[in-house]
Amino acid sequence: MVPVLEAAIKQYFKNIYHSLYSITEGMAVTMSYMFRRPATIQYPNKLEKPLENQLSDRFRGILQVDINYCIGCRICENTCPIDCIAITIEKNKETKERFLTRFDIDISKCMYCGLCSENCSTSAIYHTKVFNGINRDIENLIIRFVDKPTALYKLPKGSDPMETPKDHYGAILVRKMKG
Amino acid sequence: MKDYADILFEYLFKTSIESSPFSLAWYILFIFLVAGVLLFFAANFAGITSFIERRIAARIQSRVGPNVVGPQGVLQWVADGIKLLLKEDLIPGRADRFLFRAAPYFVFSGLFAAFVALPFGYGIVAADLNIGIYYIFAITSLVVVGIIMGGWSSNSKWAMFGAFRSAAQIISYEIPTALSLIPVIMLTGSLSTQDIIIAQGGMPWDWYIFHSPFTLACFIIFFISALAEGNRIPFDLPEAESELVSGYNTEYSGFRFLVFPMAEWANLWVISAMVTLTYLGGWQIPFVSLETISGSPFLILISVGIFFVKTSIVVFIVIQLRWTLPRVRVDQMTLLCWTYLVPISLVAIVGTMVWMLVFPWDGTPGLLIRLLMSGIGAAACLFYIKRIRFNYLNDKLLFERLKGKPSWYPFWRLP
Amino acid sequence: MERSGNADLKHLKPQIAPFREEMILNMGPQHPSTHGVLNFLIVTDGEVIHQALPNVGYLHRGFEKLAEQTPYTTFIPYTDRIDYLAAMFGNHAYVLAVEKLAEIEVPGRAEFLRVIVCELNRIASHLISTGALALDIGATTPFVHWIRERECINDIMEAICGARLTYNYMRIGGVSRDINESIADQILKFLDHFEPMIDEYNRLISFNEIFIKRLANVAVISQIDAVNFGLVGPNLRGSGIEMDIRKIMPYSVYDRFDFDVPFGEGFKGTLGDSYDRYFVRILEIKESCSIVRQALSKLPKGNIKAKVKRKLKIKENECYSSVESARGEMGMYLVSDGTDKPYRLKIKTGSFTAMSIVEKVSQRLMVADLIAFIGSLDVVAPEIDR
Amino acid sequence: MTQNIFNVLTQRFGADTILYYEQTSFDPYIIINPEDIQSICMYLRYNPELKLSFFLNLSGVDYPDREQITLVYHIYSMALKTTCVLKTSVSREFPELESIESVWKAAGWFEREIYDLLGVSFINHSNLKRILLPEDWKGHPLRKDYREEPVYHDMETTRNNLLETNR
Repeated sequence: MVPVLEAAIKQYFKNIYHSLYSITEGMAVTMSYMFRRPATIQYPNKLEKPLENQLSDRFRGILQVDINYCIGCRICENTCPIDCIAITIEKNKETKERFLTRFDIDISKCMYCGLCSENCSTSAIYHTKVFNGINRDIENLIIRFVDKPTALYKLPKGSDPMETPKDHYGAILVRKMKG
Repeated sequence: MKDYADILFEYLFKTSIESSPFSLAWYILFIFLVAGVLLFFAANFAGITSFIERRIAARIQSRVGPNVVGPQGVLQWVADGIKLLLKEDLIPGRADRFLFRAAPYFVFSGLFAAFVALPFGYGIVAADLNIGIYYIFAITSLVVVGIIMGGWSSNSKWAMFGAFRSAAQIISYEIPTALSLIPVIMLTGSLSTQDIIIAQGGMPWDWYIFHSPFTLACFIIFFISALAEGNRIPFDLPEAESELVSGYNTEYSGFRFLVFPMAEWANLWVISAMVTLTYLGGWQIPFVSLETISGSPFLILISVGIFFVKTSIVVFIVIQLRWTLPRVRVDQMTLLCWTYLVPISLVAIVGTMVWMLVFPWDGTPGLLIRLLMSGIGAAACLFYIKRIRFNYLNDKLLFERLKGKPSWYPFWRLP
Repeated sequence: MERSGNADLKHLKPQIAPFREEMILNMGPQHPSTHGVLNFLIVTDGEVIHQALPNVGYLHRGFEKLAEQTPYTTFIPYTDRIDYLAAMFGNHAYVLAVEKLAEIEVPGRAEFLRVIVCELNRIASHLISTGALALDIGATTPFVHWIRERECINDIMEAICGARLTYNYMRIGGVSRDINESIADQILKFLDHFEPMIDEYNRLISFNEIFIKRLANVAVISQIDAVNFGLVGPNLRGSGIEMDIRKIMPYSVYDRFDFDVPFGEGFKGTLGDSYDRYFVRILEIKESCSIVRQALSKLPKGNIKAKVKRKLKIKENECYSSVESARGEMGMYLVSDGTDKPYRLKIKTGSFTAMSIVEKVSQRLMVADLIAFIGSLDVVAPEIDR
Repeated sequence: MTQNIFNVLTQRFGADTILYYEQTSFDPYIIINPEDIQSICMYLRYNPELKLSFFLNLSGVDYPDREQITLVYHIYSMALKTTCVLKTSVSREFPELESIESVWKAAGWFEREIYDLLGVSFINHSNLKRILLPEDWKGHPLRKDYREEPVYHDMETTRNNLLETNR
C-alpha cells in the first residue's frame, strides 16, 4: 500500500481512538466529582461559623477609628492615596489643649489599601473584618467618628508606640453606619 | 390498524368510536386529554430536567447548585418559569415581527409532536405509528425551521450566525442519524417504535447495541448525531454562548425565550428515549416474556419504570458530557459528520447485513458473539469505574490534609 | 450628542470598506468572551474573518498621569489595579524601579517573600488564563475547577497580606507583612494538593481531543512575527523563543533558584499555535510550584523591610526595570526629578503588545478561532489600557 | 556594552547624528538626532553583531522647561543579552519624527500611545490615531501643562468630594 495512504488510514483510526479515550478520561474526572466534597457551601444558611471568624486577622475590611487613641499626627490623612480621610483638629486657645473635632472616612471611596492603618503609631485607625457596607444612599457611607470634640491621646512619656486592643468586629463602625 | 389510544378509549368507555356521533365527540375530547397528558409530561420533564441538570452540573463543578426555592431547591424551575413568563416580551426594532413571533411555535410543536410516537412502556404510547422512527425524524426537523426563523428574523448578526450554523448542523446530521438506525430497522424489519423494542430482549446481550461490532459503532454514531440534533455540547454551535453571545435566541425574552430552553430539555428526553428504544432494549423486562407483561398491569408499570430508568441514565450521560467537553468548531462539526460518521455508518450497514446472514440472531454463534460483545461493554464500564476510583483516590488524602474535612461526599448526600 | 464609542466606530469604518458579501460585526465590549471590555470590529464572510481590528481604551484610567501626582510610597496600591489578575507583579515592578533609583538595599527575607507571593500569584493568574480559555472553547467545568484552586491561593494571600485581589503587599524596601509557620505550612499543603490537580486538569481538558483540535494549528504566530510585534512572556515562549526576564535579566533573587523556562515545541501541532501558548502556561504553573517550594525551604531569617524615609525623595535620575509578570515583561520606566513624586512613570505591559498582533494573525481565522486566539493570548483589558 | 554600541553607531553615522553618550548609574543611554531615528533603528536591528532585535519599550517624557519632548527607546538584544537605550528629543510645539513601525511592528502601537497621550506625531505611521482616549478628546494628558476640561459630552469629569460637600 502507498505509505501516505497507510499513514492516513492509521491516523484516521488513531483519531477515533484518541477521541473516545480522552472523552472517557474526561468523564471519569467529572464523574469522580459526584463523590467528592463540593468546594462551596450554601451561603449563608449553612456556615459553620460566622464569616468574620473565618477571615484571617490581617483581613482588610472597613476602616474603624478608635478616637480615644488618636494622637492627631495626620499621617493617615496624608498617606491616603485617594484622600478619603478628613481630619480637623482644633486648639483651645486658653488651655492650649488640642481637640479632635472631625475624623471622617468616606467608605465609598476607600480602596482598602491599608496604608493608613500601617502607619498609625497607636493603631487608632485599623481595618475591621466588617465587609458588608451595603447601603441605599452613598452619603450614609461617610462615617463620622467624632461625635463631640475629643482631646487628643498623648503617648505616655518614654513608652513605645502601643497597640490598641483591636476590635475586629467593628462595634463602633456598625453603630455609626446608618441604614 | 388501531392506535393504542383507540384501544384504550374503547376499553375505558366500552364503546366503539364509530358507534355514534356522540361518542366521536367524546373521542375527540379524549384525544385532547391524551395530548394534554403528554404536554404536561414534556413540560414538567423539561422543567425538572433543568433543575436536575443544574444540580448535576453543580456537583461536577464542585458546587452546591440551586437549593433555595422549595426543599433542596426542587421548585427552582417553577420560579424560573414564572419569572420568565412575567418578563416583557420584547421584539427588537426592524425585526421581522411575524416570523419573530412565530418561530417559538415551530420549535415548540416540532418537539412536542415527537412525543406522540415515543413509547413509555408496554403498550403505553400515544400512537404506535408503523413509521414511528421516520415520523420522529421528520417532525423534529421542524425545530430547525423554528431556529432559522428566529435567528434570521431577530435582525441581529449573532442570532443569524446561530441560525446558519443550526441549518448546516441539522442538515448534515440528519444523514448519519438516519443511516445509523438502518441496522436496527433491518434487524427488526419494522419502523414502529414498539416493534423495535419487542424484537429486543431484557438482558444486555439481547439488545441491539451488543449484536455485533457494527451495531456498537452505529450506536455510538447515533448517540453522537443525536447530540448534534439536540444542540447539546459538544455540538451546541447554534447557541455557542461564548462565541455567539446566545446564538439564535439572543434577542428573545419572556415567554418566547422560555420556549427555547424548554424545547432543548424536552429534546433531551426525545434523544435519550430514541437511544434507549433503538439500541438499549427499551422497556423490556429481563426474564419476562411479552405475554406475561401484557396480562399484568403491574408488569406494565414495571416496564414503564425500566424505560424511565434507562432513559434517565442516558439523560445523565448527555448532561455529563455537556459539562465535560468543549465545543467543536463549525467546520470540524461538518468534517466529523462527513469523514467519520457517514462512512462508518455506511460500512456498518453493509457489515450488519453480512453479519445477519452469517450469524443469525437466534443461532448459537450469534448468541456467543452477543455475549462476548456484552462482555466488552462490561469491561469498558469497569475501566470507566476504575478511572473514576483512581481520580477520587488521587486527591483524597491531600484534600483531607488541606481542608481538614473528609473527601467522601456522594451525590445522594444532599448538601 | 455623539458618544465617544460611535465616534470611534465612524473612524474605523472607512478603514475597512467591506466587499458586497462581507459584513461588519461588532464584537464586544459586552461580548461574553472578550476578557474584559475590549471591542473588535470584525469583517467577516460568513464564519471566516477577513479582518479584525482591536479597539482598546475602554479601561483607560490614566495611571501614568496619576503617578505624577502621587508620592512614591502611596502609588503602590494603584499598581495593584494595572493587572488585577496578577497584582503582585505590578507591585514588584514598581518597587523594583523605585528601589533601583533610590538605591535601597532590600533584606533577603523580603526578597524571598516577594518571590513566594509572586509565584503564587503567577499560578493564580495562569489558572484564570487557562481556565478561561477552556471556557471560551465551551468547556465550563475546567474553569470552575481552576477557580476553586485559585480560591485556595486567595485564602493564602488573604492570610499573608489581608486582601484577596488587590494585595498592596510590597513596600519600597521590603514587604508589608511577614509569613509565619502556619502560613508556610498552608502553602505547602496547598502545593501538595495542587500538583496532582494539574494532571487531573490535563486529563479533563488539556489532552481532550476536541480541545486539541480546537487549539492546535490555530492562529500560528511565527518566531519572526512574535519578535517583530514584541510579544512577551508565555506568548513569546509559545512561539519557541526562550526569553524570560527571570533568566536573562535576573531581578530579586531569581538567580538563586533552579527552574526551567518552558517554551513551545509544537506540542500538538505547529510551533506557535494556540495550543503551544496554552500548554506553556500549564508547564509554567508546575515550574512556579517548584520555585515556591524552593523559596520556602531557603527562606532566610531577618528583617522584612529596610528603613526608608516616610517622605521619600529621589534625586534626578531615571531607570527602566522590568519583571516577568504572568503576562510577560512588565516594565516600569521611572524618571525622578528630586521631589517626592515621580516625574514620569511609563508602564509597559504584556497585553498591550499582545493586542497589536491580533490584527495580523486574525486574518482567515474563523469567528470561533478568534475567540480561542484571544483567549490563548491571555490579554487582560485593564493591563492594555492602564 | 552600550559604549560599544555607541562606538559602532558613531562610526557608521558620524558624530552629527549620534550626539553623545551618557553614562548614568543605571541605564546608560545614547542621545541621537531625531531625524535619523528610523535608519539608526534599522541598522541596530539588522546589524549581525549587535542584533538588537527585540523592542522593549517606547516612552515619552515631557520637559516644558526645556521646551522638549524626549522619546526613550528601550531595545533588547537577545544575542548580547543587553539593553540599549536610545534617546531623542523633539520640540514641544511641533513634535514630529519618523516612525519606526517599519523596523519593529511593536513600535506601532507604542507610537500611537505616545501620539495619543503626548501629541507627538510620527511620520510614515500606517495608522496614527488615538488609541486609548476617544477620538474627539481634546489635549494630550501626559503633557505637564494639561488641564482636563470640566465637561466632556455633557458629562462632568470631576466628582464631588462627599467629605467636603456634606459637612
